[in-house]
This record gives sequence, C-alpha cells and structure tokens, in this order.
Amino acid sequence: MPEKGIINTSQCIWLLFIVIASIASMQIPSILILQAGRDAWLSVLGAWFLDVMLAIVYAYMGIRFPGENFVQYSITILGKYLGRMVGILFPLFFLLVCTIVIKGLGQVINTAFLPRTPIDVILISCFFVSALIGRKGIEVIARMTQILGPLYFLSIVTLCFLVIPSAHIIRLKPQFDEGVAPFIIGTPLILVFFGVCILMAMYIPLTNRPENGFLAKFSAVSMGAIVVGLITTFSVVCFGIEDAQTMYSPGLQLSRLIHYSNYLERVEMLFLLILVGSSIVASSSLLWAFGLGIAQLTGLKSYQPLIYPGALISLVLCIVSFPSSLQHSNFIHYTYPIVAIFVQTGLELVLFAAALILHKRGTV
Amino acid sequence: MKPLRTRKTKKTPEPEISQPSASDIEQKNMPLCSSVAENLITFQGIYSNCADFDYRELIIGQDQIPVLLLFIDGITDEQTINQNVLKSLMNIQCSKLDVSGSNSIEMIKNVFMEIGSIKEISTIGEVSEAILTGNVGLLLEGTTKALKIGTKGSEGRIVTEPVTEGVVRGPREGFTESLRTNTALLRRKIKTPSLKMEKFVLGSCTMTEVNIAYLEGTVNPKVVAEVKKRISRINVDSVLESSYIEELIEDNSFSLFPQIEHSERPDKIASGILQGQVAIFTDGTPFVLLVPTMVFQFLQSSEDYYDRFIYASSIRLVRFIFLNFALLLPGLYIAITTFHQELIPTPLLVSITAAREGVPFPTFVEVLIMEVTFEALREAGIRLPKSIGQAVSIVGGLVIGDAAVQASIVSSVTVIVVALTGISSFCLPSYSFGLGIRVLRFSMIFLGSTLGLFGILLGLLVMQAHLVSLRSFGVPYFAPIAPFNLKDAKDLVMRFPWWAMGERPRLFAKTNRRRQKFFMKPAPPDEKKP
Amino acid sequence: MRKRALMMLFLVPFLQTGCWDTREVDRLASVLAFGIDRIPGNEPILLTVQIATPDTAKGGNKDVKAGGKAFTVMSSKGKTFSDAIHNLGSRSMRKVFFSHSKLIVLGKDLAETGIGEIIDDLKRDREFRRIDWILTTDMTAKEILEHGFSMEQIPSKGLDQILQESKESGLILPVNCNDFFVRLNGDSHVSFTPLVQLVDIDKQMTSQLEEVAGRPLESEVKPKTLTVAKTVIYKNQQMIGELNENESKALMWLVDSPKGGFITYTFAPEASTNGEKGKISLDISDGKTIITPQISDNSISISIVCNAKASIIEAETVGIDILNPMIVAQLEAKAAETLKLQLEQIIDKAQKELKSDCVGFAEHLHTQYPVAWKRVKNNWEDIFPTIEYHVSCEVRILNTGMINNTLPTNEAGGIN
Amino acid sequence: MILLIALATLVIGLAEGIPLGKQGQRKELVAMSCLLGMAFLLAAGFRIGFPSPITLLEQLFEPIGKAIFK
Repeated sequence: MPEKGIINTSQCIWLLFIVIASIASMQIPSILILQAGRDAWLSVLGAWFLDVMLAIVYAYMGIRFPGENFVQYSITILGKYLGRMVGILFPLFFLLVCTIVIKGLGQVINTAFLPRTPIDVILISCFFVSALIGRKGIEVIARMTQILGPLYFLSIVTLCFLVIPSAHIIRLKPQFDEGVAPFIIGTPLILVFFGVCILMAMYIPLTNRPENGFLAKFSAVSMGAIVVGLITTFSVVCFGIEDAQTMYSPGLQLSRLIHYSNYLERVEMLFLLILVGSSIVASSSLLWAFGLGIAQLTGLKSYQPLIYPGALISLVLCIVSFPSSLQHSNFIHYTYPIVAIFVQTGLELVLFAAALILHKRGTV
Repeated sequence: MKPLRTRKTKKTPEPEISQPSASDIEQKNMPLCSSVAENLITFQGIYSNCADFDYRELIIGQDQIPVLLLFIDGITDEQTINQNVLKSLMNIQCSKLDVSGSNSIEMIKNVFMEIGSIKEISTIGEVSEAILTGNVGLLLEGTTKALKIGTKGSEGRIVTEPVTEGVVRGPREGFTESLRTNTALLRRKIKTPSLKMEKFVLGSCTMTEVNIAYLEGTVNPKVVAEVKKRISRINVDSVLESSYIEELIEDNSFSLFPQIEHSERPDKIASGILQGQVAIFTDGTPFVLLVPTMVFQFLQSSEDYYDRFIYASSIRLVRFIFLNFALLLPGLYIAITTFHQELIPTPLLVSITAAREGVPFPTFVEVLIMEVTFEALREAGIRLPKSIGQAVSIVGGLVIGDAAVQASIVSSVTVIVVALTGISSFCLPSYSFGLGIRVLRFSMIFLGSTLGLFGILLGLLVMQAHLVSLRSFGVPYFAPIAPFNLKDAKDLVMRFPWWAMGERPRLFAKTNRRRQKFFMKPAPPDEKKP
Repeated sequence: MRKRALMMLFLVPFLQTGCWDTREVDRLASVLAFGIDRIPGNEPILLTVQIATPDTAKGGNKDVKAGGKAFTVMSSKGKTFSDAIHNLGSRSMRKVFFSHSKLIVLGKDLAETGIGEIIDDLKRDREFRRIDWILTTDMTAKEILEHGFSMEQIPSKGLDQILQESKESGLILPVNCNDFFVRLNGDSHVSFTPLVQLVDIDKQMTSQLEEVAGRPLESEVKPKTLTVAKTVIYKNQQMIGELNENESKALMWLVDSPKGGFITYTFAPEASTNGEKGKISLDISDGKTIITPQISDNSISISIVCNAKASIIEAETVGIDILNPMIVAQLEAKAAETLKLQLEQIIDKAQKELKSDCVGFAEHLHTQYPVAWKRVKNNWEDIFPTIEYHVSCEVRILNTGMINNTLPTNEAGGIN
Repeated sequence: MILLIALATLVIGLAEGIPLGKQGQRKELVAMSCLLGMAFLLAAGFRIGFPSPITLLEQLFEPIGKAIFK
C-alpha cells in the first residue's frame, strides 16, 4: 500500500462530510430545485436514505476485503485485466468530480467576488493548493477536515438561522404540487452528489477500525443531508422556487440576504470561507484518491509523484471542457448524473454481485 | 518527502571537524607519564600561550614525593583549592605514603582529600578536559594515574527574575547561565528520584554540558530515546546557546513555526516535565528547551495556571483572537478595501474613503510602508539602552504616526490597522512564535493584495496544511485539535480548573496518565452530616 | 528545490499582469440610492444615482462649511438599465459602485409602463443586493433623489430609517427587492412597494392654523418633505394603482403579521355602563392573521381571522371604568369592528377597483387546495373579484398604560 | 495558455521526476510522465480542435440526461 497514514473514524466522517459540503455550497441546490421544486428537501431525504443503503454495500465490501479499497478488490474479484479496466474507472471518476468541484468554485468566485480576474488564475491557484495538500497524504487531509468540517457545519447552520427573518414558510407549500414525479426525479439527482462519498471505500482500508465504515458514512451523509437540505429549503422559503432555480449559488445568495438591523450584514465572507475551504480540501482528497488509485493499479511504491500531474490533467480538463459556466452547468445537470450513477451504483453493485457469485474474499 | 532526503546521503567521506590543534588528537588518548616533570612539560606544551593556565608544584609526605596541581585560573574556586586541596595535601607531610604510585593516589583520594567530588583519571586528554571544566588535576610522581578534583568555581549571575517572561502572580526565579544552578532549581521543585537527568557533552571546542531531564515512568520512553538519538547525532564544534541544539534536533528546519518550546522559568519547565515532556538544559544559557511541543503551548503563559481558571480562560481567548489579528489584520484590510468594498459597512466605507483622499500610494504600498516601519521601530527599540529606547518610541509614535497622516503620506485608518496589529503581536506570550507570525503576516499582505480574500483563504489553507503536517518528536504539532482529543482539549483555549484536569495529556504521557485523584472538586462542608 | 520550483510556477500568473480586481476606495463612487425613470427618446432609461461625497474635512479641520451636501446626484440615460449604468462611467471620475445602495426608487412613468426590463439586471448583477428597499414615487425618481432631509445628511439614509421605523409602528410595509420579486413571481403576480412622495406638509398645516387664528401666520418657508405613507400595487410588473394610508395599514394585516400598529376609534359605552362618547386609541403589539380558503361546490370563499393584542394608549372617553371587564369587552369588540371595517375596505378595493389579488388569496388557495387551484389558476383574474370573504377580528386589551382610569374633569361625571 | 501548460508540465516533470530518477524508481517515473503527457496532449489536442473526453462523455450521455431531467 503506497499510503502509510492511518485515520480514525471521526476523521473519516469529516473527510466525507467536507466533500458534500463543497457541492452543497455551489449550484447543486438550484439544479435540484429546478427538478424537484418545492419537494427538493424531500428529495434530499430520499437521497439520504438511498445513499445510506448504498453505504451498506460499500461497508460490507470493505469488511469482506479487509485492507483493500475498491481499486484493489476489483482486481481481486474480476482478475488482472478486467479488474484493472473496472478499477481505473474509480480514479478517473474522482478526477472528473475534482474537475467539476474546482470549476464550480472558480465560477462562483469569478462571478461573485473577483469578476475581472481571469478564471484561469483562480483555477490554477486552487489546483496548486489542493495538490499541495493532497501530496501531504491522507493524514494531513484528514486533520484539516477535522478542523474545517465542524467549523463549516456550524457556519452553514448559523447562516441559515440568520436568514430566518427573510424566510416565509408558506413558500414551501404546497408539497407534491406536481405529483410525486419531481420528487422521484430529484432524488437520484441529488443522490449522485451525495454519492461522491464512495470515497469512503478508499478510506476504509486506512481507518484504524474498518468495521466502523458504515457508521462513518452514515454520520457524514446525515450531516451532509442536513447541510444540503438546509440550503435547499432556505433557498425555497427565501426566494421562492421561481428565483431559486435560476441562481448560480443559492447558498451565496442566502448569505447576501442576511441583515440584522444595521450591524450584522454583508457576511458573504463567511460563505466564501466555506466555499473555498471545503472545495479545495474536497478536491485535494479527490486528487489524493486519484493518485492512490492509479498507483495501486500500476503497482507503484509511492503515489505522491502522481498528484501534481493529476491536478494538471484536471486543470486542463477544466479549461478545455468548460469554456463557460454554461457548459459546466449543463454537464452537471445532464451528463454527470448518468456517469455518476453508473460508477457509484452500477459498478459497485456489479462488483458486489460478482464477489458473491464467485465467492471471492479478501485475504486477511 | 522521504525520497528527497536520501539524495543528500551521498557517499562522500565525512569531513573531520576542525580541532584546536592537530597534536591534540594524538595526545588525547596518550597515557600520563610517571614523571611529574615530564608531564608538566607536556601540559605546558599543550597550554602554550594560555595565560590563564596555572600550575603548582609541591612536595608531600615523608618520602618527598613531587606533586603537580594543574588548573585554569579563574574558572576554579580559589578558596576550595587553598582550603581544601592544598591543606589536605600539606597534611600528608607527617603521614607516610606508600611509595608505589597507584596506591598513593588511592590513599590521597580515599584518606586525605577533603573534597566532595573526586575521580581517578589516567590519560592526558582526561586531565586536560578536567582542568578545562574548572577542576584541578593532581599528578603524582611515580604513577600514571591522576586525580580530578572538583573545584568548579561558581562565578555567575545569581538567580533573578526572568526578563523575558514576567508574571504578576507566580514564582519570580529564573534560570541562570550555570547548568548546575538550573538543574538545582528544577530539582528543588520536583523532589523525586524519578526525575532523571542525563548528561551529554556537546561541542568539540566548547565542551558544553547538556542535560536532558524527564520524569521516568511518566514520559513516553520513545520520546526520550528519540531525544537521545538526535542529541548524540550532533557533532559540532560549538554550542553557545540552546538554539544551536534546537536547530539541530527539530523536525522541520524550514518551517516558520518553532517546534521546540523554550523557557527561562523553572516552574514552566517543571510543569512540562510533570506532564511528560523532556527538558534539555544547556550550560551557559538560561533558556531551557522543552520537547515535544504542540502549537498551542506557544499561546499559553505559565501565569494561566496561577490565575483563577475563568480569568485565565478568558485571557487565553483574547490571546487567540489577537493572534488572528496579528496574522491577518493588515492582509484583510488590504483585501477588503481594495477588492471587496461591498463588505465594509457604508458609514465606515465613507470614512475610509475620506481618510484615503489625497494619499498618493495604493493601500498595499501604504500598509507595507507602515508595517516595515513598525518592524524597524520594534527592532530598533529592542537593542538600544533603555534611555534611548524611549526616544525611539517617541520618534516612532509621534513623528512617523502623526506626521505621516498630517502629511497625507499614509491614511489614518492604515495607522490604526498597523498599530492594532502591533499591539496584537505583543499579546503573544512566546517571542519565537511571534517571529513566525510576523513573517507570515507579510505573506498574507501579499496574498491579500493579489487575490483579495480568496488569496488570504488560500494562504490560510496552505498554512493550516503545513501546521497539521508538522510533528514534534512524533507528536502531531496541531494536537489536540487535529487529531482531536477531547480530554487533552481541557487545557487549550479554556483552562479547566485543576480538579477537572485529572489526567496528563495523552500525547505526552502514554502510560502513567493519572495526575491526581479524581473528583476533587471542593465543596462547602455538608452541615447536615455529623 | 522541488517546492521552490512549484512556487515559481504558482507565481507565474501573478507576475504576468498583476492584480485585476484592485480598486482603491478613493477611486470609487459608492452609490447610496438610485432611481430609474423612463424618458421619451431612443434611450428611454434615465438612471439617477445618489453618491456619498466623502467628508474630507472630517478629521481635524473644524470650520466645515455648514450646509454642504454630503451627497452628489448624477444622472445618465441609456437604452437599457445596464446601458445607463455603463454610460454613467463616462461622466463619473470614479467608478460607480452599487454594492452600498440601500434604496431603489422607481419613477412613476417607468412604473406605469412596466419595470420588467430592469428586474433582470437587478437580479443578475453582483453589485445589487436583494435586501435593498424598493420604492415607487408618484413623481420622478430624480426629484426624490435630489431632495434632501433636514435631519439626515444623506437622504437615502433617512428614507432607510423611515422605512425601518414605519414597519415597527405599523404604518406601512416596507418591501425589499427579494420580497418584491418573490411576490411578482407568485401565483397572483401582484406585488407592491411603498410610495414615496414629496409633500408640502408644512404649508398645509400652516394654512390650517391660519384658519384657526384668522390671521396670516409668520412662518419660514420650509422645503417639502419626503413622505412614505401610501402603497403602490404592481401587477405583472406594471403599476396599476395605489392604496391610501389606511389601506396600506390594513394591507399589513393581510400579507404580514404587524408587530406594531395603531387603532383609533370613537367609543360610546352601552347603556348599562356609564360613561360618555369619546375617542380611544389602541396600540397593537402583536397581530396575527390566519387566512383560510374554503371550497364548497364551485364557489370559493375565504375566511380571514385576525388576532391582535393591544394596549390602551389613550382613552378620551370620560367616565368609563376600564377596570370593568364588561367595558373592556365592549372596547375590544369595537376595536375589532374597526379593524374589520379597514380590512373589508381594502379587500373590496382590491376586488372591485384594482381587480388584482394584492392581498395574496391566490397563495393561500394554492397552498391549501393545490388541486382546486389548478382549476382556477388560468382565470384567476376573473374569479378573484367574485370571491366571497368573511373577516372576523379579535382584539384583546392586555395593558392600560401607566394609569387605569382617567379622573373626570367635569362635574357631571364626577366620581362619588 | 498552451505555453503555460507546457511550462507547468516541464516544471512538474523536473520537480517530481529528478528525485524519482535518482532513486531509480523507473515505474513511478514512467507513470508520472504518462500522466503529464496526457495533460499536455489534452491541451494540445484542444488547440487543434480535438474534443476533450468530457465533451465525448457529454455527447454520449447528455441525451439520456435530457430525457430524464427537465
């Protein structure tokens, strides 16, 4: 195993949480509102439930193949060649998510905070910092999330509390206005974003107690669902669904709504803090997962040399594939969910079934 | 990380450290001559051109045996030599000494010499080392053995109040330059044989004595082993201050954060040892090192433990806030006033605009000018004699602050920001930690002026990644926050009362964690019970 | 070495061009309020901005010229709103910066012809905030912005405070952009803003005084005053009418729960309790309205229940015994009736005169009967005026102020 | 942009590659160079009008996504 670090369960929780927090602070809530309308919060609950179900599979596989992450056990299950072909999809998927996360971050910063700075500069600095962090290994990322995670959770909750005066609960009603179809379509949409937590399969072999994998994912997804649910719900009750679904970052707009008499206002800084910190740390753990996955597939001794090249590929993808925010939004909205559900659910279930049928087990 | 280090271990012959003279190496292990006169010539050769080298020849006993006393003037205690050494030797006149050399040495050592510390030695090197450290070397005709008689002089400062770490409440003694005084001060606080002090001698020229002190049974043995390993690795010609050792044993030399704490307060060192840290005493300096260190220790002052815990906790909170000010305030000021004006409350924006009206420089340059001026003033004030120091502060405060604003070179808001930053940086109890913050503040200024808040956030993330990746002797530097440990966090921003801190920090003391009886919370006597 | 090389890489983009978004504060003109008017011609949008003038003499210099305006007003026109903003740049030495504006004033012409074209920019541009107050004027926005206050140096700050105060005292419901947009997006597409007027109150009052005194009074000529007391109703981004002071107060009951408020009415106690006719003023401290639509067969009816807690602040009626629970019950009933009348008046006006659902019945119907709403959604405009409604109010007096009963001053009602 | 990417490729390649080369970790060196080469080729391909893999993904899956989502 190229990675020597060991993390504990609480670090694992925050590692997973920060990934969800990063997507929650970008435009995912507004896409969700576009699809699910006022039932968006129900979709979040539904996705939470489904993701917890999925977590059982991942946790079980983690225990069945002790000390192996899914890149390794896909080789164990499917053999040297087919296994590698399946296994490489996971790291590539992480690189894709990393690209999306950083591009989204750059987009929000570019539109809301630094309008005249070229987005390339923002992207380069983001990738540089996340590769720098990712190269230091899982222990460092885990410790950072341990500091930032609770901070962000509290910040988002506080932010939502502060925005209550602008909220009118009547805007959340009526539920199921358009029947259950929006809810049913919205659930998988948000599930694929929670589903980035399949990173847990990379962490389980490194935790000091692999059997707590499910617990970790359960807590992380629950907190993530709270955060996403809060932002989604408050976007609806503050802006109404008509405005909320057109916003690029509803969370940012929420923070701009805060005003208490004349002193507590203009707190976008708090949101910027959440946005930048969570996205960069999340993408550094994604880069780390990419590097580690590739290193394991090719049997390298160390994964660190692959982090910076990975970041560079991701940067190039950002620049090449998403020349404007429109392509990015479109990709997240239409293409990403299909790709993600294939990797997150499809592949893992296939591996799970194959393991059961072929009676493959990890060696202790 | 690791692959890099291996690059440096090229197969090059290790260069010898330059010695005072080449002949010394040969002589070091040479046995003594049985003839006193010959030995004297040898030593006179070694100590040629050494004005402070002194010797005394005398003849003792009925057999008229020549004896040679070698010592270095000034570092020995003259009174001890006169009253104890010479007197005891003179007393031998009437007794009979065995002629055969080695026995007579034994006789002198065991029967006659009225002195506490005495040891038999046999080579020229040993004798030389003995006299260099302030002992008297006694050479006797007819034997190749010599005696090292402890007559170390105790020239030095008396124990005074430490200058760098003053307290309102708490002990007022500080360490001195003398190692033995320092260890004595510690021993007076921790009176248990478990307090171990191990001796090392470092520096081929300075021969500085270094002691490591720890509490056996409490300390993590791995840490002690690591400290010993790193100290014995040291091979330098001189150790003049503990910082020499600090730089040679710390984990990451290029870090801006000090990874080893130092103090000149015996109570601070004692409390560190009691919770399982290892202290490193160096002869010749009042500053004692304490390892392993976590970053939050630099924000704790020993007085926190002497004040009532609620006050101490609130003062620590203030310190934490002002640490952030010292690090971020100028950077944030630049970032917000030049990038994110929408974040400033409207009336404040109007006054900042008014204050900046007519100032020729951009805010970034303005802040930089003032910050650099402030650092210069600070540096100027430290080294100057006290009487001139006041003049510096007058010049700084009045001329530069007020006149610069009047002349519209800088805006008054910038002066306020820089002044507040200056005050904040004085809130840090640790000077060396403050130095790191000072350097980082400038990088925050640069980041803030290029990318605004986003840049500062990136800088903070990198800084945080660096902080959590550091380790000091195997202990995570950012503990107990990351990795988080609730029990250790009792002594972090909050200082819990003593009765609540029943356990030593887990990261220092692995085995013997219980510090005191649990449930010692004081309560008024229950009157109902008889 | 490796780290240093990467650092260099990181620095490359910075060395290229420097910093892009840097704007020194003294190069900024921060807009405190702006107004939009419609003018004829091919550049129909006239933007007027009120810019804070930094008070350079704020520091040491004491002999500031008194009466110097703390603000500057600039105007520019353009094809669209953003075009007008853009054109402002050619006139301003400093970059016009909208993030600090607290107030948007819409001119009458613009309001009447439709504001759709500016709404998009208000939502899209990062410098505008959704918590800015939005106002409409019955004059031009330029006049409002050029007019000063006697007590506040900067008029937009004064207006901001008027709006905040009037919400607490229940005079009018201030509306910020967010609420305005959300209501426009709502089911009825009806929204409203307060109306800001320039009224010569002083002159009116002086002339009335002159009537009383019967001689011309000597009084200095005072400038007109900015007043916010009425409400303007928008439907489909177009102004369709306005509500007067009383209706504006009543509107608060229907769309929000008033935190403050004031009811004054004439009260004559019933025969069983003694006392004479007089005026009573109540201060509403906590009002709550529950609107429940009811559907029976094909007709929709709305029931409106108001609950208010109040305290007596003036009881002019002589001789009544406030300590008597029966009297209090009568007071409460009468107050409720007054309130009910006010509410009925505004609903009538909305149904008959404005023919638009400014009272938000559509939202309530949609929320509680989503299925029925779908049926009526498309011809809601026709249905709304025919909807029956029932208002019931309850006022509870909890507090009588610092005293309870007033001592009678005339002999007839003396206390024995 | 392509210049910047080329420069980044070079710097990363030197900074990571030299230590690897010195330690004789050939496999790591090859893997890293492959990734760097990929990054550069992606950028260069875009320059001459080659679609990026994400665009390919988009062409493949977007119809499905558009069918499901609004």
